[in-house]
Amino acid sequence: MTSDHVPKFKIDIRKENFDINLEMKYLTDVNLKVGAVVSFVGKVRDLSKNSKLKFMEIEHYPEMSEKVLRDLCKKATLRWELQGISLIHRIGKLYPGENIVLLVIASVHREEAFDASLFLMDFLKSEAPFWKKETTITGSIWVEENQVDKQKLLRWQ
Amino acid sequence: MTSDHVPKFKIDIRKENFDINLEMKYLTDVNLKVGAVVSFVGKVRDLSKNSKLKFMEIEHYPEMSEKVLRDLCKKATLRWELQGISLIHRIGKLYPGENIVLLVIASVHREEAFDASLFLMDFLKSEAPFWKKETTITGSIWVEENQVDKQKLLRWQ
Amino acid sequence: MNLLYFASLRECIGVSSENYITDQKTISGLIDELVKREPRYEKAFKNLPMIKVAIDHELIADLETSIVGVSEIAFFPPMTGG
Amino acid sequence: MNLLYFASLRECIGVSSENYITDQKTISGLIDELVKREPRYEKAFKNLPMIKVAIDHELIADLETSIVGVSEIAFFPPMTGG
Repeated sequence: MTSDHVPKFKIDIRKENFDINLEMKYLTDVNLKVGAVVSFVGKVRDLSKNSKLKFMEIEHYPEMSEKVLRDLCKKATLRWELQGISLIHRIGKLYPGENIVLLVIASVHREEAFDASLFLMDFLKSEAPFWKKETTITGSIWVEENQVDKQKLLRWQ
Repeated sequence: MTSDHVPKFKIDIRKENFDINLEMKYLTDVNLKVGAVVSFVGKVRDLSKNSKLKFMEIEHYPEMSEKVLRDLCKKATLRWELQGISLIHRIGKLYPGENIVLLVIASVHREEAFDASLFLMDFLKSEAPFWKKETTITGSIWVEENQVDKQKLLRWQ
Repeated sequence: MNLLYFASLRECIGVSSENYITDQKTISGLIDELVKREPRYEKAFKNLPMIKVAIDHELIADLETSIVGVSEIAFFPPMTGG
Repeated sequence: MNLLYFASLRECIGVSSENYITDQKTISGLIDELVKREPRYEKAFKNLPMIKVAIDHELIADLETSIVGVSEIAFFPPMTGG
């Protein structure tokens, strides 16, 4: 703890599920400056009436996805004073109710962690090379770009 | 799951620590509509150079604090479409690095959960009858009202 | 009625609650009466704009609020939870 | 250079990557050439404004960006992660 400005970093793209407690421990252990930890978990949801979604497959561009996530996290640490970020994105076959993504951000005050979490999720959705394909009882279809998500980037200009 | 509008609720004021995994499980089990879970953990921090903070004591007004938290959660569910809220506030003696408060909000889309989390933490800080007293190596002092926190309420008008 | 004091007010007044009978009709009348009672009350209510009041577990903003028939009045400094 | 295709583009073209030699100097020239190659490319690049391009792992916005000397070009639909 020689400086406020050496935030901890962890980026992981993997098939396995995550444990939010582990990531929080990683970010807060030893660092008594952390007063706020905001986490976001994105899950496979099924909004259809009769559980039509069978599973989801997530594909990514390995040589690029980790780099993009790392760059986004760096941007966040330049914009806000953060104590640490842990970001895990799962790939492969995931079933309804399963976790897709975990973002944990630690900071001194809550405002920075909330803002940085929103910022990272907005850009992750629109700039990180991951693609979702949903398989329902009637077939498979690639998830389409969410226009609302795209417009959310404007608030960070 | 007969309706979108029966959010799960849990309010707990207690001495014991919490397990974020348990609260997430409570909010997301069975409910496949949940696509986003935002959590906030507030911790006892020590920003002094030489670890001057020995411990913190949190006092509350039992007959009122649970009611205020419940009313705030209700307001949040009227303002945003949420799938559930779990809110745990610890009381008693807490040491640097220990958890103070946990808020977990589940929703279909991430925006609602983020906004409702910010809203609830803003109002909890200014309207829920809890008080913190810090004991450092030089004595004990009641934590003073944070003017910045007070002004944050204006954004929800 | 029951008067409750929390945090720094409780420490200043020296008790966390007390039964109290008054003819006062409003919070401000009650506070004036308490302040004249003993120096510890005068000290506790010195910075009046900072003091929060709850009547029967409901925060009130106006010191002219009636206290007729209420059963519990709590006085405390600004909240600092979370 | 190495051409990479992801998600719906990969399925449409039928391969995830291929080595490709071209005299084209820009992304738009390369796409024109691919489209003329076979119907599966034509189909893949049909909705051109929706297609994202990364050169050597860097997203590019301008289809007139030079591809001279680059080693990897990836084509894919809008991202839907998170």
